[in-house]
Amino acid sequence: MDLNYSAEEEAFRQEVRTFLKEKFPQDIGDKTRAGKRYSNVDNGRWQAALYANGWDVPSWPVEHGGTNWTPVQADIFDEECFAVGAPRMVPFGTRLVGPVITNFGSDAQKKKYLPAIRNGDHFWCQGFSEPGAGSDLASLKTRAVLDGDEWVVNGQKTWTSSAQYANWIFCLVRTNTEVKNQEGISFLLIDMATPGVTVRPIVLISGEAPVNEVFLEDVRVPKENLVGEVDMGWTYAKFLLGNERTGIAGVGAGKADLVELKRIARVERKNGKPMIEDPLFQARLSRLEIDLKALELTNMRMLSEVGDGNPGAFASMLKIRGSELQQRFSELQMEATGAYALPWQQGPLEADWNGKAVGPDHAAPRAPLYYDRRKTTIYGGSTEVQKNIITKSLLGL
Amino acid sequence: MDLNYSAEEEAFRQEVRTFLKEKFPQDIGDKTRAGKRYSNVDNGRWQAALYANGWDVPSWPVEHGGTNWTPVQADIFDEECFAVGAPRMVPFGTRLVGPVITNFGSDAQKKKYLPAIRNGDHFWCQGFSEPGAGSDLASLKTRAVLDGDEWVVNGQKTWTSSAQYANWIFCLVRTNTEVKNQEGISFLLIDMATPGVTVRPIVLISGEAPVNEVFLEDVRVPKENLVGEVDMGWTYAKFLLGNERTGIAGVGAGKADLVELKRIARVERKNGKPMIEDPLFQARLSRLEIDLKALELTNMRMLSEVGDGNPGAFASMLKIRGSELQQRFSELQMEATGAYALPWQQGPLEADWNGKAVGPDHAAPRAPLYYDRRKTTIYGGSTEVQKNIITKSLLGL
Amino acid sequence: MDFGYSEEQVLFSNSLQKLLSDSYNVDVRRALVEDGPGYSEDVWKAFAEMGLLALPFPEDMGGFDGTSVDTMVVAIELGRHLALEPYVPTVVMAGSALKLAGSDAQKTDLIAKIISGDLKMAVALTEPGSRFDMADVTTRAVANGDDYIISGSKSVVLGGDLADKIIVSVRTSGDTRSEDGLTLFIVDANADGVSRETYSLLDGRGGADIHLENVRVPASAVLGTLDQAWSVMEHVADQASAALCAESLGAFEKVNELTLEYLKVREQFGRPIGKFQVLQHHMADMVIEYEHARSLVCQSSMKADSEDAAERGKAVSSTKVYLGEGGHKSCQSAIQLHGGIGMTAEYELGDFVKRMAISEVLFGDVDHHLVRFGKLSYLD
Amino acid sequence: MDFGYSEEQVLFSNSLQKLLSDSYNVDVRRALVEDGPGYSEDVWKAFAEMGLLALPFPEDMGGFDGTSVDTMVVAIELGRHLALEPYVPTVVMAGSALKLAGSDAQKTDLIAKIISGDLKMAVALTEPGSRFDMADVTTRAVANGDDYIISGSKSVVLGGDLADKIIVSVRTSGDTRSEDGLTLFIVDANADGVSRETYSLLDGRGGADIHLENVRVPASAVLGTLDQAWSVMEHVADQASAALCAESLGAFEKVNELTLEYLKVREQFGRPIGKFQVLQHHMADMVIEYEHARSLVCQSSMKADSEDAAERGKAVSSTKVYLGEGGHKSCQSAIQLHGGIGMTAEYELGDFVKRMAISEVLFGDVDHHLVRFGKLSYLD
Repeated sequence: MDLNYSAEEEAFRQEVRTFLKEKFPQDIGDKTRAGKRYSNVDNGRWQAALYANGWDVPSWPVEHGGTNWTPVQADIFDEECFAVGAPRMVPFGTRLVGPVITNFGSDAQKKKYLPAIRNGDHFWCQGFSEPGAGSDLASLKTRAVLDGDEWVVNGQKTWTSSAQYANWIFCLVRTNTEVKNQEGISFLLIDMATPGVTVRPIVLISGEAPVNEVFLEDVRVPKENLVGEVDMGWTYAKFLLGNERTGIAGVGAGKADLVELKRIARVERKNGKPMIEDPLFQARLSRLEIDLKALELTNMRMLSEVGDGNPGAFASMLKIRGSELQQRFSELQMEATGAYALPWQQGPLEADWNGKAVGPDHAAPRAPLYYDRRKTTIYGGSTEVQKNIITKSLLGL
Repeated sequence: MDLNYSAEEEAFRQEVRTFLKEKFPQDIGDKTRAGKRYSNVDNGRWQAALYANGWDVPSWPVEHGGTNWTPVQADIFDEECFAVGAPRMVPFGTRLVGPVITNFGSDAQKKKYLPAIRNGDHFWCQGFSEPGAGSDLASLKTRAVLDGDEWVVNGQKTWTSSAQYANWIFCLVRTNTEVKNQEGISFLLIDMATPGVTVRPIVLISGEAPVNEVFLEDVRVPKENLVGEVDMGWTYAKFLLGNERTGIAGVGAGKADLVELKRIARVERKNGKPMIEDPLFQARLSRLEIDLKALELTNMRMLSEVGDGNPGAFASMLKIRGSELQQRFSELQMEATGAYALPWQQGPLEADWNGKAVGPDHAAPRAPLYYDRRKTTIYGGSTEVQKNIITKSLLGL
Repeated sequence: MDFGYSEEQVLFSNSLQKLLSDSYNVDVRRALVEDGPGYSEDVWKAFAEMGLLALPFPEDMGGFDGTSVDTMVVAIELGRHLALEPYVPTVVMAGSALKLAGSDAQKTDLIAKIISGDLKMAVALTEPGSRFDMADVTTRAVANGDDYIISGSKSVVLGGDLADKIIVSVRTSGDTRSEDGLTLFIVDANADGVSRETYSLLDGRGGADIHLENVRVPASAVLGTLDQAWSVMEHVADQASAALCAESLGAFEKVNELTLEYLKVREQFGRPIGKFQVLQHHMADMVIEYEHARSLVCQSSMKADSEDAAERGKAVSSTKVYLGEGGHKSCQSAIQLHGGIGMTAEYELGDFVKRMAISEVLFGDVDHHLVRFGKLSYLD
Repeated sequence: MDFGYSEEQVLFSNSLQKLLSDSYNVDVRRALVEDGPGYSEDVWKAFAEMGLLALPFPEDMGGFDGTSVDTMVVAIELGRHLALEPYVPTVVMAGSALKLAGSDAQKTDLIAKIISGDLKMAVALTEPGSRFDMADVTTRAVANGDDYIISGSKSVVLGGDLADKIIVSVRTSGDTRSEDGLTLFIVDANADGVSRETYSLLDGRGGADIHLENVRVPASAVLGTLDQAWSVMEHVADQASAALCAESLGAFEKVNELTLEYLKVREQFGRPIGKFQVLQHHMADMVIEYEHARSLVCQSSMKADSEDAAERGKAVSSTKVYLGEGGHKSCQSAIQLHGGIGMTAEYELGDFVKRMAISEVLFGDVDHHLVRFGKLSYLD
């Protein structure tokens, strides 16, 4: 047993740090620390920096640009990125549809889509959820019917992150209604510029509109845009959803949250002393830091034991705990800020805003972040769904 | 809206206090405060004092000795009894089988059993639960078959409180196997001296053996010992279980618990100061006291609105919260006692023990009480069963 | 013992409910917040006509001699309907400050205007660095002839955006954080030297930070006794807390209604999600929290008029703690039980959740009141 | 990074598991507690033969130069099997005190006897009024010629009932509650003036209160530096805590095994109760707690040997807090999921639950370690 990183791993960490110091746009890090929102351009600049270093698609096969990192390396990379305030990479191209195409796509698809993901020509979004198909994804109703050489798609997707910026969407569509729910689904790539595709942003309780409804009305999609085999889309979707090994727990993000929380708690004062010295607050902070450490170590255990035992249920545990911690961090940050978390200030969150915010600098992002984080236990398989997975796959109940 | 007691109610409280001061055996109160166990004689002395005052069976019809108290009066009576350290009355005769007999029993049964409950000749226990029928009580298997003028009973009861002291037991028995579970059950009164009745105490994790297994082997019971109609026992059992209005929440007991907790927290010291001044401990204590107040007021709301709305679900809420509070009180008492709660000292809990206990006076009862209280969320309809009741009857889900 | 409303209370509760149901819907409310003045002058006038603005005032001044239980009945409906009007700052807070400490002249002058709906007020008790410690006052007044010159800043003043007059706590003697040496002044919101940063709070109601720079007020602007405002400030804050908790209770009721309804209509895996036992029990927990919170809200409103500061403080702090924790947790459950739809701004759930957040934090969060309860209960 | 056992660890873990499975069952264990000496001398001798008692000691003294991770591997099995033997007080606690502070003579004399199984020891660090503050020492030693005369009482000493020698913390200078001025003495348990109140703890293991009345010891009984024992005491307590947490983890694993098994076999309402979603999710929570506790136990054992008191203290306090809360809650869930059967003494669940309660409280409860973690983390 040795919970320390190996010399090679430490060297890799150093390499990442150097890269970040030299190539990560500092102004983006400033935005992160100030709780401001990124522009889509920010994400593009960051991805370009990664691309230039060959680190934009680490999980892909080496021949397509992957890095062959170990899970521990991938985790170190994640952690260091969060430490400097790098935005979480938009995952839809690089982490989600990319691996599906490398694994199940045709040569033509690989040639067309993979480079475009990397050079930023294609910006993807994910069309899975529907108004009636959330936790019960397999009940989705969007239909694709073959008409000559084209699929004609009709239906509605929802909770589609980044659809307002994306020019491509990968969709689960029903291609067969005669079979059981899971068996009649296909995986289809759709150009967002196709007539019949409409995007409507959904404003959330955080004040942001990071997700959208995507309406598909007689959208004609070339036959060759279907990935793999017809009616086999559920398999690819499961591969995609289970493909994530790193980042589930959000340890890197949690550490950045902790830094911000402690900063706030040293600035805010209570009874004439820094908030961080208040017994009740400090106890909650300590618990949170301890829980984060438990999560970090458990994540490391999973990484160092990948392929061993039941990673599915392990991933569910990390998702459950990681999402709860994200919520608790935002909650405690808001609590530390006191009454100044109550004014609803969207302006100061915008990058180009240059007015004066009410209250201390850290106040404006607190409530929006708190409300935004409520989604973490809902999306990507809700806490309840994850516990059902643990129940079945690990406990055998 | 007026949350104060009326003048009549205050006068009644005074009357109860005077009675308790004059008639309640002080040595029993001392035992309560010291966390010692009662002997069965103690319970008898207390019941005799109540009997002499005509307060032993308040919930019965007046012609059989009842007092016609309002729910609020009954609650005041309970609270005052707990305040002086009176033992919770053994309920099986006075509160459980008594009302069943007054409501559904024959004249002969009333004449035979009711006076015997009051004068202490009959000491009852309740034979409901079985090894395979706990939460799912209706699945009970103890059989009673009519043979001439006698029911022949075979089966096993469990978790039978006080069976080691009782000379009568009221049982649910299956008299018909051809119908649905609930429909083939009868309510039978059995003399414990009948051949074939065997009692085996069950030692609990508290170190006590307050409950028993009761084995029934070819027990011959006179036909006239069946209450009401054959196969209608489930109805009487539901009446019996739903008959309790006061005492579900355990507010009186909670107040006594709070007094003891505060006493311990003033005696125990931490960092050179009384434990009660420790910020983390005090916060937990405050929460507990606030929750007790919320329970008390909610209990009063139920009492003042009895018969109105949905008392069934209301009673379930009070049971859930009341039992959790009982557990938290014992937990915090144990926590306040620190390492001296760890020695397992059964001796000092016995009334006749006169050795020296390890640690402070309040130490010995702490762990046994903590473990004993785990039962409160299990028996009388577990928390899970109560939430199912709320789900169905109040929420309509 | 009686937890029910009186006949009168039932009457004005019903009238208010009808008024708000008729006046407000989600679109009207949001338009008032986003494009309008942040409240409805028509509704405010209707409050005046219904006598709601007169509720707690003495009969000889045109009031109804009502209690905090009466204002609780109003506040519950305000919360249920997410009403934006500054009832708590004007009627409950400024109202009680005037009743408790006002001179006859001040009462005569101001109460009539409040009752007629012509005067909105706010009470400013906290400062940018004071967190929830109302004794931590650095705003200072210096005597200057017969006048006082006031300088300082007050933070997150509920209704401070709309107020015509603001009652401000000011240090006139003593050390920072001392309960002695505090004085209340009635300051005209448009006086020279007064500036306001106004904003919407999370729930759409207005608030403001108030900056006072050499604001000159006459001696007659002192409310109550010089240097001795602490007990009045505490009482006003307790009454405000009791009223905000009542608002929160009204919102809580709606949160539970919306969630229960959603559990019944939303289907996943071929059945209503309310058929899943885990979700059922979460919903049951929310109902249990609500019922116990309701009991405490009744109690704190009963005690809010009490002169016994310890008894009143314990009751109010209990409710702040209980509703702060139980309501907070229930709001989180409500969003979780809704899933994605609960995250959308279009759906109304979030508005109720945010209303409850205001009541949770203003005048002291859970930790603040937990410590206060402990001090009042366990320190001899 | 590697969370696995080494080949050697797998080997002695398996041997120990076999030994304990063969030696102990619930009846044997209970007979030892109720009628016997509170432990099995045969098992203790077998530990000696397997080399477990030699594990942490230097090779040149006949030991295996093992780490706290090695003793963790042992402790997990002790917890899984509810072994009664005083491994933690003798090998972990007295062993580390000797290693950290013992003179060559003390080491030569005592370590060999521990390794051979001929000497049991205990370390007494707390007093009746000190709660978990090890600096709060009122037991005093006065120099008397070349000797010291010790008087005072030590409380709830794990293994104090069986110990042949007891290492006692004593105030030799400084004020009560000062970390300076503390000295460790090795006291013979049968020396004149030593009396013991012995008892079983909740889980059946033995403990004692130790009373010293004018106990005369030679200067050679001083362990380490006079007046400077604090850092050794802290280190010993951290190692003890790490080992007790490992025991607790072993017991936790069994609690979960028993509960999961019961969910599968117990039927109510015509199906295994494990089919009810609410119970499933409670069980899932227990498993999640266990897995995270396991990660922390690994870490605190890794760090328990560290000379960096802050790093070590944070790791150990983290585990005490996490396992103290998560384990506690899981034990409550386990009893609840079992229903009545979980309340019975006959069923073994309660024994595991009580074992975990010992680890939760000894050497500091959750609050104690929460505050300690905060001090080490946030105070500059």
